Amino acid sequence: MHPFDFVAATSVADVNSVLAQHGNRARPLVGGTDLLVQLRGGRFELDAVVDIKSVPEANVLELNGSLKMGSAVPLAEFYENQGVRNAYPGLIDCAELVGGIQIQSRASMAGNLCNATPSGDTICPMIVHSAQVHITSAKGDRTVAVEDFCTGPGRTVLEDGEWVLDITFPAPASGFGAAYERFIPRNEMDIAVVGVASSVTLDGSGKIADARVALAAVGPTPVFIRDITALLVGKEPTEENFVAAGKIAHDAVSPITDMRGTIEQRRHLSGVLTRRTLTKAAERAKAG
Amino acid sequence: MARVFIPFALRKMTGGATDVQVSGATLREVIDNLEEMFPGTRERLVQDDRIKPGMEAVVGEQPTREGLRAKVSEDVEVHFIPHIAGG
Amino acid sequence: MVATQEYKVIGTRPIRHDGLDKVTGRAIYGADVKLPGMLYGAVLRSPHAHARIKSIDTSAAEAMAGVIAVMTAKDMPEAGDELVDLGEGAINFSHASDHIMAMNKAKFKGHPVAAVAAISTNVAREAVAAIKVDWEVLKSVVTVDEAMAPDAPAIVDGWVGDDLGEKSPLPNVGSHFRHEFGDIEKGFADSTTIIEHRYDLAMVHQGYIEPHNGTAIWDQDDRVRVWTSTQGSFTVRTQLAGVLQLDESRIKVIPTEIGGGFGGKIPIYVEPLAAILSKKSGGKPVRILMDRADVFEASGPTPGGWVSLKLGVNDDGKIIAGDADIRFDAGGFPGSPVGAAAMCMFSCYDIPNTRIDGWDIIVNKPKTAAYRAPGSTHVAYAIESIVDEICEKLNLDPVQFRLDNASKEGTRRGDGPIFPRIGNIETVEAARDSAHWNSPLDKNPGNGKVRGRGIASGYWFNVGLKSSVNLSVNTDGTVMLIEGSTDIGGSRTSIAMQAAEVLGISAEDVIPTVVDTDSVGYTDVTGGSRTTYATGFAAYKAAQSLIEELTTRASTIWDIPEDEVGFEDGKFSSKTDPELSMTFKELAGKLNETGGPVSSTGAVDLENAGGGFAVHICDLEIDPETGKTDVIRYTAVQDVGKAIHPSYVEGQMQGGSVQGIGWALNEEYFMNDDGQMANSSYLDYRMPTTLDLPEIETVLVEVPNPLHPFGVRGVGEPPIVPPVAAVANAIHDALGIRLRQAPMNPGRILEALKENNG
Amino acid sequence: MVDKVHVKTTINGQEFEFLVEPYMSLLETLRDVLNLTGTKEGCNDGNCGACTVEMNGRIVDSCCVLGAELNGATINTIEGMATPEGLHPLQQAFLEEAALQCGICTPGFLVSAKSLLEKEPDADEHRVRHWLAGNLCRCTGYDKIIKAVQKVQTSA
Repeated sequence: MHPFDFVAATSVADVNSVLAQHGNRARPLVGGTDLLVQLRGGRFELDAVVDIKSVPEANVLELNGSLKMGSAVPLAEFYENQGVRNAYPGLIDCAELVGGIQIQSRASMAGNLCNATPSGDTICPMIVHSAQVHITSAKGDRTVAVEDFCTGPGRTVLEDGEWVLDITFPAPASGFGAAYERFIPRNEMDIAVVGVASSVTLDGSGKIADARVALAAVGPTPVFIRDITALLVGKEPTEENFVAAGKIAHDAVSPITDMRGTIEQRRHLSGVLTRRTLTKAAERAKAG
Repeated sequence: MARVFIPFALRKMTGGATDVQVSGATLREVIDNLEEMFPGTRERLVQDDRIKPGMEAVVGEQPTREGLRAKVSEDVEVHFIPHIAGG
Repeated sequence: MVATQEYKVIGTRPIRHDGLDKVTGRAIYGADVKLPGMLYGAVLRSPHAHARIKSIDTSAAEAMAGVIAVMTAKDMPEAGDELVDLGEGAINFSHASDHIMAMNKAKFKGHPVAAVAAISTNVAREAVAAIKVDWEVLKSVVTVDEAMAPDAPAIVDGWVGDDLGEKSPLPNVGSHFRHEFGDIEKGFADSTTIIEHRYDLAMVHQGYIEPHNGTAIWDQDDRVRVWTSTQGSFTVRTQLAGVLQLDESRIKVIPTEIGGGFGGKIPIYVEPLAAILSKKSGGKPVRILMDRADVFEASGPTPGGWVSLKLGVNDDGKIIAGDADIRFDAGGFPGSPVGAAAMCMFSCYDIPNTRIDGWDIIVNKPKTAAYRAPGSTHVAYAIESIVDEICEKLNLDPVQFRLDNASKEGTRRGDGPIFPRIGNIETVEAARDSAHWNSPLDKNPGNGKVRGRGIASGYWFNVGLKSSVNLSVNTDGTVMLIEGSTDIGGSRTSIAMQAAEVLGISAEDVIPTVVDTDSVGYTDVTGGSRTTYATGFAAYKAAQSLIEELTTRASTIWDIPEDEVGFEDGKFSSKTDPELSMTFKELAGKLNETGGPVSSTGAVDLENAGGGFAVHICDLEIDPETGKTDVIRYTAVQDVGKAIHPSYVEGQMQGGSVQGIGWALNEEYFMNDDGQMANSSYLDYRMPTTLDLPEIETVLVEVPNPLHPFGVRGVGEPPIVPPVAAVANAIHDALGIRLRQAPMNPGRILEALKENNG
Repeated sequence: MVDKVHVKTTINGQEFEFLVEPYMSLLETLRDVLNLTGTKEGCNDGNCGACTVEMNGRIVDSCCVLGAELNGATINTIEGMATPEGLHPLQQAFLEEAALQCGICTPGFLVSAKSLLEKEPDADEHRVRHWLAGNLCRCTGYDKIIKAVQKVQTSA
């Protein structure tokens, strides 16, 4: 492995300074569960890694109507927070199934997002929660919607020197429900063959006011299917409508065949899991 | 006489016979006598005065641990089978 | 079901002697070896599945700071090009040498081509990355069918395989043999039901958690010391002697604790490289560790391939004809376990007319090695699936059908020999009578999923071979037991227990140690389910000699003739004077006045332990919409001879079953178009986790083995034989589809359901 | 060349101070720098759990942590599980229940299981299996491992 320097940052300015100095030869370190494995595997070389886990702003977990989650908050800390559990069951769905307990102790949703694999389990749930990514750098701050963040396998909108400081989730509207389900052949420790996150917002009459569906592992980036929103808005949350949404997902995705699954299998699962997660999201919407 | 089962690959040498009666008190004698009956068989079974590597001789029901010295009793079956390994 | 003989130690469950070190992290495994002045090795491996080495330039690596030695195949001694018996299998040292480091051509991805010793692992890896190889990439073939095509590229230059006694015209045929008994044509002519199918299996790996490793010193006197985690230190010594062209006596192999093997840690890989690098660095110790991808890509998995089987049954429900064609991919060199597969093919059944063709096919994949009952799982998948199909078609009970057709004493095996006394029928009966088989299964539990139950049988040989044990008596009445069988799963204790039983002392009072090749007599590998049987037998013999000597000592103390001293229940006593009696411990305390230390040796070279049979019952639940399959109940029934330490016998059955379940459902070498394994990590190889399994129930059928004083039979291998077929039959019971390709993963289940529904 | 990192840390209750290469994993640091070889390498990519240690109260795969991150951290490894008074009940249960065969995965399982029992002493079988799913064992089929953990739960 190419030797790199280690910087333990304690402030946003520390991180900015290291990243400004090294450009794309430096990266923030949170869980290390992807970064260190990729470095060891020779995927790319770095001259410095900067540990952001002691940066206070990257460690916030503020539930105050909306939810602000620092980029270094590990999944375990996220899902152990009772307030978060109550408010965002659709995010808990994904936080609890990334890797094993050991991985959840370290890995963060922001890290999962920045790793930008199409199969990332937490990205689609963030999309259907309409989450916003707070990007910072020595040059200033900007905000990007999660669905616009990934640009290709392992590629994101982050420019040299930029990093993710936190992610904000809007307060769940009344009548909002969300769910995530992935298909894996085992029961843990697998990468999603297909993952689907759905959210449904019901209006006072029980009709669908909004619906968002995003799919993992069926394209070069997480796939947010706006056509499903268009189909479902104004309709009843019925099995029939969710089957129709599944059909759209089935046809809209562009998966590949690889060691984890085939094109046909992934299309089929896209339809099944879209129906299932919409159903579960609607149930949660009714209950919540 | 021992009943010697001919490995399939050698059956051309035995005119297609699958098993033949061969005399001999030891495996060595049995193979020598088999060679007299069907020239060419010996070198397919023996190398450096031992059963060929990768092959085992069954005398009776079990692969013998005594090699060519194995005693061969009347009416016993003799087989030559691939060596059994394990994991 | 329980052996009648009464024992004091055998059949109990003492805590294993090495347990404390293993639960505290003190036990030293191969990667834990650290010697003064040690260098760290790294290996350059071929990135191509099949490529000729035009040139290798190591100059940049040699020039790097911290690099002490660099080697290529030119540094490997020239080894003999002939087959040599290894006790457990045979080896061609020229192939072995070329396998360890490619001379002219990489034959699989991961094939070593150069190695470096340096002052740190990181420097060694950077040096390896600086070695330049000019490759001529060749077409690769990774399946049996591709490799057998007439225009397939020849993988092993100059190789001509044997095809039924003739030279094969095909370049990649390792060998082709046939077993034929009875009248196969007539058998099928007389059959009223004939079923024929082909069953394909992917290459799979043993999956042991500890990667291969080796640490070596080659000193200026040409004496080589090697520390490694291996199933057989003596086998390593023989292989090293062949590959390094040294006398065995110049090589000392010091076995460390071993983190799993299952057959995969019988061959050597990095050990000779460490030795040669040590020699080139002036005798400094060199340690080389594989990483996980190396283990998948460049150790010895078990073959993929296919089994085509045709069975004929008559109106009486008897199988009267069986015709099998078995084709295994051997990897980059000839030598798959297709021979053993053929011998197991019909072993559970009494079939008068059989023919078995076996093909060993060279492909551009890692050279295969043994994996728990090597080859038998493949053939069981075929025959147990077809037996299930016959039972379905003829509306016969699958257990009764197995009983009616069971092999037994006197049955002729598919490869010729007659079975001695075996426990097949008892095992099937125990399955029939088990709680699991007699429990109801709700096939439609109402959660959208469906359930099914499958049953399958399996067979493995259980070999004997050579083992040595030394015993010495301490004055406190304990006994030191020195053995050469490396302990992978508690065998120290099961061997010590056999000595303890003879000596009339507790298992804890026999203190076992596994030693190096200089310190005990020759001992074959811990494999072939032989260790508790053969090394246990050696311990039994050594203990008997100890009693003989101690009897003499007692007679000295009591001043009575030896033949008046008896030994029973752990006590020496005079046959004539009831006052004269001493326990083993009491006598041990008096040895110093009787002529000093007492020690003994036991050495054996045993026949096979007689075959072992297993019957497994599997319940599973499937989501028909996704193909997701979960095993929800599983029972392993097995003829274990006599269980010395029942916990570890159960452990073997449970562990083997779970490996088989993984093989059935998800595990595979997924090869990409370039002949490379795409999933060479635990992440994507998908071995079962805790969450993927239910409790594994065990039923121990104890039919004592007449060839062993305590009735021991091997137990480690039969449990991996039935699971693939048991899962296939359960899937059929649940969904009505028959999957004939393993792994039977969710994608394949979905495909089959789709085909079934038109 | 990069500079070594100065680390002050507490391992198994004892303070350590040392220099480590910044790119070295915690696993390598424990094994090669500190000679704590009870923590094992199985995959080096966070998929087998053989290298599990407890770091600041949570279990982690030490192959996915840098040694440099130890600075200021508290680590517990297999070597700290037994005390002068005796074995941890889990260690004893693993011995009694034959919950190990080759033993290479055992340290990782013990460290993981200890953490579970401290956090969730009443975990049911499914939760025990779920918690331990990040630890692979290839010898036992897990059956006796689960039983050993449950034995400690019922005797506690």
